Amino acid sequence: MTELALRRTPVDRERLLRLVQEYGVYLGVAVLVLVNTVFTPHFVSGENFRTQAVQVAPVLIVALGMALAIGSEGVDLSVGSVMALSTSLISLYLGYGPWLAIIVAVLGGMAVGLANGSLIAFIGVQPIVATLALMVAGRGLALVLLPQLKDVRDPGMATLGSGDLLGIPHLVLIAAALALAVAFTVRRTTFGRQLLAIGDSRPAAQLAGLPVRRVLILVYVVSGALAAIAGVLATARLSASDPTSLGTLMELSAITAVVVGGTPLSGGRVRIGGTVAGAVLIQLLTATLIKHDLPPSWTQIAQAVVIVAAVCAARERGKR
Amino acid sequence: MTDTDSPVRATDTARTAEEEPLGASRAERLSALGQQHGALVALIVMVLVASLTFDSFLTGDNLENMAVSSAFLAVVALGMTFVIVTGGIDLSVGSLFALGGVLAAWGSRYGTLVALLLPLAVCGLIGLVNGLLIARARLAPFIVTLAAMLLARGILLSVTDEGSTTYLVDEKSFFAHLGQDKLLGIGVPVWITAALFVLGAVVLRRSRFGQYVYAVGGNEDAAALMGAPVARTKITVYTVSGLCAGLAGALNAAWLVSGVTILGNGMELEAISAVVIGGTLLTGGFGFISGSLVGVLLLKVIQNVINQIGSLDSAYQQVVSGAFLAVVVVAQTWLGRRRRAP
Amino acid sequence: AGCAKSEDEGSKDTNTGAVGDSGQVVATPPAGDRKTCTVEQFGGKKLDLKGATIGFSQSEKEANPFRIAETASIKAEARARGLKLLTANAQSQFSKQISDVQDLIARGADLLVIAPLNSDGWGPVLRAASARHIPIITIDRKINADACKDYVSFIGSDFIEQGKRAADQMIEATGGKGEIAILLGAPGNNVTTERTKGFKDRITEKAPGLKVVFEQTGEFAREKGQQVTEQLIQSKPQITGIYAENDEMGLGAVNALKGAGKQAGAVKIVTIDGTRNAVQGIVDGWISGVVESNPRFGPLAFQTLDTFTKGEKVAQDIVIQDSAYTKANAKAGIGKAY
Amino acid sequence: MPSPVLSVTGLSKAFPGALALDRVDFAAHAGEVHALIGENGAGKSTLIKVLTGVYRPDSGDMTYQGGRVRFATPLQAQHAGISTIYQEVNLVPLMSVARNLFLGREPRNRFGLIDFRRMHREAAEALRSLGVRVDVTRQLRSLGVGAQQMVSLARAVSVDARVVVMDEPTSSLEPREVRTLFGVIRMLRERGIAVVYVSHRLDELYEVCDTVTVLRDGKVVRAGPIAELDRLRLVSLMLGREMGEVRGQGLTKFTGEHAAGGEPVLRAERLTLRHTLHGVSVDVRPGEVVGLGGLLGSGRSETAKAIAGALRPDSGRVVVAGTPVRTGSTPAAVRAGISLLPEDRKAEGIVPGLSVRENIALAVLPGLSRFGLVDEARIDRVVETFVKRLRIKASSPQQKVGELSGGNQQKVLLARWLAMRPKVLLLDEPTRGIDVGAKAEVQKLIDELAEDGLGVLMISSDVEELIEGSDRVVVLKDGAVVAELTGDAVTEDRLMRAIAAAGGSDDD
Ligand SMILES: Nc1ncnc2c1ncn2[C@@H]1O[C@H](COP(=O)(O)OP(=O)(O)OP(=O)(O)O)[C@@H](O)[C@H]1O
Ligand SMILES: Nc1ncnc2c1ncn2[C@@H]1O[C@H](COP(=O)(O)OP(=O)(O)OP(=O)(O)O)[C@@H](O)[C@H]1O
Ligand SMILES: [Mg+2]
Ligand SMILES: [Mg+2]
Repeated sequence: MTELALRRTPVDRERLLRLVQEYGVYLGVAVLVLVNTVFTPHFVSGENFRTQAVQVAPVLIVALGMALAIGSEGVDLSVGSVMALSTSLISLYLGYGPWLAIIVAVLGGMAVGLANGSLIAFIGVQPIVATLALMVAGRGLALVLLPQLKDVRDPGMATLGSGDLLGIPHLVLIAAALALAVAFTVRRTTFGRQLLAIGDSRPAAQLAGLPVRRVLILVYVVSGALAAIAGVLATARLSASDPTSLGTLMELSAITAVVVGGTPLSGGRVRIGGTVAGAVLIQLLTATLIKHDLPPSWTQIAQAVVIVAAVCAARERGKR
Repeated sequence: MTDTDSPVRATDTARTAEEEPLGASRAERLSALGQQHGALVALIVMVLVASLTFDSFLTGDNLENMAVSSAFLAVVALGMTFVIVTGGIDLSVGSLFALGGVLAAWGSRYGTLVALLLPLAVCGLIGLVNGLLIARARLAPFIVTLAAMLLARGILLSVTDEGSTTYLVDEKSFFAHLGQDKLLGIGVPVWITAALFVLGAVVLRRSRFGQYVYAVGGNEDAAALMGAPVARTKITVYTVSGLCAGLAGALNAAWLVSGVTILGNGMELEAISAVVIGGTLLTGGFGFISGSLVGVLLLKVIQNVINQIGSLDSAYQQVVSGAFLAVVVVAQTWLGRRRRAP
Repeated sequence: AGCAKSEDEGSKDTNTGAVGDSGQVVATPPAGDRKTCTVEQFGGKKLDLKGATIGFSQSEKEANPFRIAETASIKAEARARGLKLLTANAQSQFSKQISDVQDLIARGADLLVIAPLNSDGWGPVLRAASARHIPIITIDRKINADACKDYVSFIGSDFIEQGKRAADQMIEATGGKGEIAILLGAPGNNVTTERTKGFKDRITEKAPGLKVVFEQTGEFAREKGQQVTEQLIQSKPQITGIYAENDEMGLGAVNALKGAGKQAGAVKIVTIDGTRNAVQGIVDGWISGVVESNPRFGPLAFQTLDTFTKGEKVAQDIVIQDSAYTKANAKAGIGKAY
Repeated sequence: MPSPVLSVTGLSKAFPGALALDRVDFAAHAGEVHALIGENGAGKSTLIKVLTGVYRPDSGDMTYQGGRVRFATPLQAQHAGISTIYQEVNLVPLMSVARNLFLGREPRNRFGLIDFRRMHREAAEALRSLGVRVDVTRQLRSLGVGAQQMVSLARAVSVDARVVVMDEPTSSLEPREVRTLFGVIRMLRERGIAVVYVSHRLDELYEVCDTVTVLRDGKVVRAGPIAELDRLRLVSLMLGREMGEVRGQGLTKFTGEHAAGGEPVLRAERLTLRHTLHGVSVDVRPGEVVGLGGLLGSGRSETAKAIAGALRPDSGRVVVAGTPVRTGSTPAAVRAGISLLPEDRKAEGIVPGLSVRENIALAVLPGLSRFGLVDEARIDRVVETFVKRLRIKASSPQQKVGELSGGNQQKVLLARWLAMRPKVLLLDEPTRGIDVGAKAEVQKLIDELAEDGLGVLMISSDVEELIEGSDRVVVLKDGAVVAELTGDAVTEDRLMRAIAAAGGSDDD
């Protein structure tokens, strides 16, 4: 054992840094799991993993859309409001059956995405302001549609929210499927490649004849749809439509997950695996702090520290 | 020119300002003016419409109220303008504003100096750390200041016993007077704000540091190659933004005579909106201090008008403000784009 | 003072404070024993409420049952009395509420009814109002200022008292033994602080066998309440009771318990507010008790203003008597819950 | 020989995947114009960036004015008296011309505030002395690339410098401005300033330089007086090939005439764009290379961009092979078979964060995909073909394009378009910043493409290239066609006269 360690070549600092940069977020998740395994009672249990997975699912789904927006050198601040809109629409249309309600909700999210995308692609408004405007207006709209919390008592929605398939909750299955789909889209489709090129250098992509507008609009439509799906799932889980508080600050959680996962905010690169890990990291961190009953001030400070540490590890090092 | 074999000749391309093809530069200037003063025009129109529609709008009281309550956001937006002109963003200002207020109220028991210096020191320090992480460790401003926002909230909660303690300012202290007294009928915070804006405008337009701020925002690499102290400039703007937020919080605490713990949520977005409405480009390199002031006032007047209408449901209010923001940025972007066309 | 005439359909007045009365009942001892306020003391002028303009500043969006009922009650009473009412909503932003009230004053409000978002920080508003001798009544939350000088009176519940009564219910439900958790409201909020204080004080005092082992914020929202409870029941499966500082979080906790496959009543839940959903929760057996926080301020507030403007005495602190729902009266009272 | 003002010994600098400088020795003397030459990617720009504090060297010593130094930032180098024009125009587009010129050394009044009136006056003077008359309060971005380059030059020479470094300053200058530049260089030499000059245009080197250092693959292969080396020798040193081989290939690769015929493959008709183009019409037949000549700012780039859909003309049409193309849409133009190699490679051409492979496959991607799914194997084949054919120098197809040298970036862009098999190729300064070897290859490629029946529209500030490469030259002035040279009339003399006449017609 010692001999082996001695014979090993000295660790190449550069390579180690690169590894940390690439896999730091996974490492972070591993460390948190380890710490909890040792210090948190009842942590290693199927029930607990299930809870964490179910809680992280909506955030993750939103983060997937956010990753695309960020990859295109944009950002989507309207996701939280889209969730609210989606929950309002569900309640309004539930009378026609859960499927129709879900379809309407997702269409609603796509409509907001279309508005975002049009402002960004056709008018050239900065993504952060365009989506800020829809963030404000979207929640207002959600409350206009459904002025107060309303219980959702629908067996279909209930199954969606708390049922499972082969022991895996529906929510988790859906989130996993969406993550795979988005990862596949980024890696293997023309749309994915074009999105990255646009995110890296929009003028160059434009002059190379890429359908920049179409791609950008699609990005925000997808992000809107994903946020709406997250809204549907959150509604199903809560068995209530709560347009006031559903999805508040979701945009920040999603951005954090994406960035902590190693996707640079400057666009041109999307890491879906990292995004999943980023979302899980934040979830585990919150869970740890709650389980140990630490005061809210700690939670905020710990989150700040973890975010900075993760981003620091994942950053591209200067070339000097 | 000492060289003789290159007779300098004014050819068609070498045009003096007067010989400029008029259309080009006039259109360019016009839309520059549009972008610069679009918000001002909107403000004037709003004020005109409002004063014709509501008798209670153009009263001294109402104007004074609006001035004082915009003052705090304006100071925050002032710092934000510097940050945005460098192409950055500062999401921590809302939390720093709240933290500044709490610290000022807590510190006011040890005198006005502490009440002012403590929030400035703490918020300035957080701003400095933001700047260091952004400029030296090259982390994205969005994420660094997002973390700072959480951090500041966390500190606020821990100094107020998880938010259960509200520190009060002694009504008779000099510090409280700073927030409440009037000078020539206008509140002291308004005067302070005005002074800061004049100072800020001079610094941004007329100082070398200001030039660096524009250069860093316009093209960071080029600025570095031209010898601009990029890192130092960035660190400075984030520190300034932190200081502004802290100061605004302190003044607000003096005005409210207490360190209210629930302030500042969403203030960063308000400040960003104001700056953008004022014509500053979020991409950096272009913007005005005066525009941000106009942006703040415009937001305030809109809110006031919505209140004057009175019958608007709170949900509709949000729809209206969102739509308004969209209209303004669309108009602005449209003007900006026309100008960018070759 | 006395009992306000309820405007609600078919409700009959009872002075017992029992469930079934949807209007507010004053809980404090008779007028003789407490501080009062008159127009002369306040330094204002008598006026006829009939021709007056009343400004109402609401703190949060009318999106939860409490705020909806509160605003509706004020509006209905103003309409019933034929008064001119100006309204504003601060949408949970304190700075906005300050501007809102100033705007109301600028728009010519003669009297103000304020539902404050926060107890502190009212300096600017009070200065502006007192300069014009505008009487202020605050409802549901108190302002930290001098009654009858800065404002006239406060009408509302005693949050500390609510916490204490919740503790009583918890003690009864759990038999005074076991480990309990608190789902706190939004941090930095006086309601949170006071409901926590009252609850803990009473527990320490009356039931040393009960231990508070977990306190996390659910931010007054159902979803947060559910998420926190899910974490709680895994790390502390032995928990016997959950005190939720509002109904929404309590209902979130119910969701979490259901999701974890617990039986109704396995974990005792006590909440505050008295919304219909929570009372239904008692009927269904998931919730053990709900302390009411009555939002129907309209009748009492306007009656107080009427009395005050006529020049008569009004109490500075008009603490209303909140009823409570338990297994015994839930079924009967559900129709009256808001 | 006096000791050099600036010298380095044993300087090395490695990038991940590339040893850019390998124990380089270099010395610049006062009053000397020192040429630094080498192939694309030889390490010239890297050397300059190390000298001026942009990059930190891995090893090596640097001596400046007799003392050992190491600059940590460009600012330090600047303060020490080394002023630099970097290869890519590096100014701040949103700031005014004057502010760019004076950034960091603005004239200030006694309150420490910037004295704008003085600054504008001095800026205008500085530019006028270089033959550029612009309103110095205009935003820099409203100027063409050439004029921007002149602003960089003005900035570099207006400080009190001991060493002036110029990395390919002429790449976007027109002949008249090149003359002005040479005037400036001679003046600097007379003042005893050391000038380090990088260029791929050999004629220029012989005209202004005294000494030369030749870099190849990061190593110095030759240093000495330029007079001792003839062109052929210089090229063979740069390329690392035998003299005979180089001679056999010749220096310019254009063969001249092409058998162009038939209907025009591209017809641009009366293109009009507010303030820049006034009814420009250009035809290109299959197999024909049409040159687009004119002064800076005459609207050549705009013409090309309007044809390629990157600018939406106010009126006029573009017809490709008889079918009108929707204007103002690059995807439509690309679908119709139009490809544009843009002038500003860094900002509009490459996608720096993506790999060589992705960059080459970028435009052709839909063609290499099925049902929106990318066919990796086909991409690999296409990329391999073009990396070989254009001899793109990269550590692997996975290397980020942003890390390549300028010339190789240009080749990647060419590959991107050739993979599209376009009908019409619009080339805006195709050999700008490309070394002689690569330049010859690119030129040969253009020739071959024309012979294969492609229509080529070529913009070039290099008059020689324009004359030798084009079958026909259309001369623009102020956004309008003023002359067209065909057949035997395509000579340097006639072109210069056409341009000059156009320019002089309304001279004051
Ligand atoms: N930032 C960087 N990261 C990685 N590799 C780099 C970087 N900059 C330059 N290189 C590599 O270093 C080598 C030298 O590049 P350099 O830009 O100095 O060439 P050059 O001689 O200036 O070429 P050109 O004539 O095309 O401008 C090239 O192989 C290039 O790929
Ligand atoms: N020397 C100059 N003086 C003043 N303005 C100039 C000068 N050079 C360019 N411009 C401005 O820049 C604009 C665009 O120039 P640009 O360089 O794109 O033209 P161009 O004909 O395409 O030249 P090139 O092909 O060399 O780039 C012109 O409309 C003109 O207003
Ligand atoms: Mg180079
Ligand atoms: Mg050009």
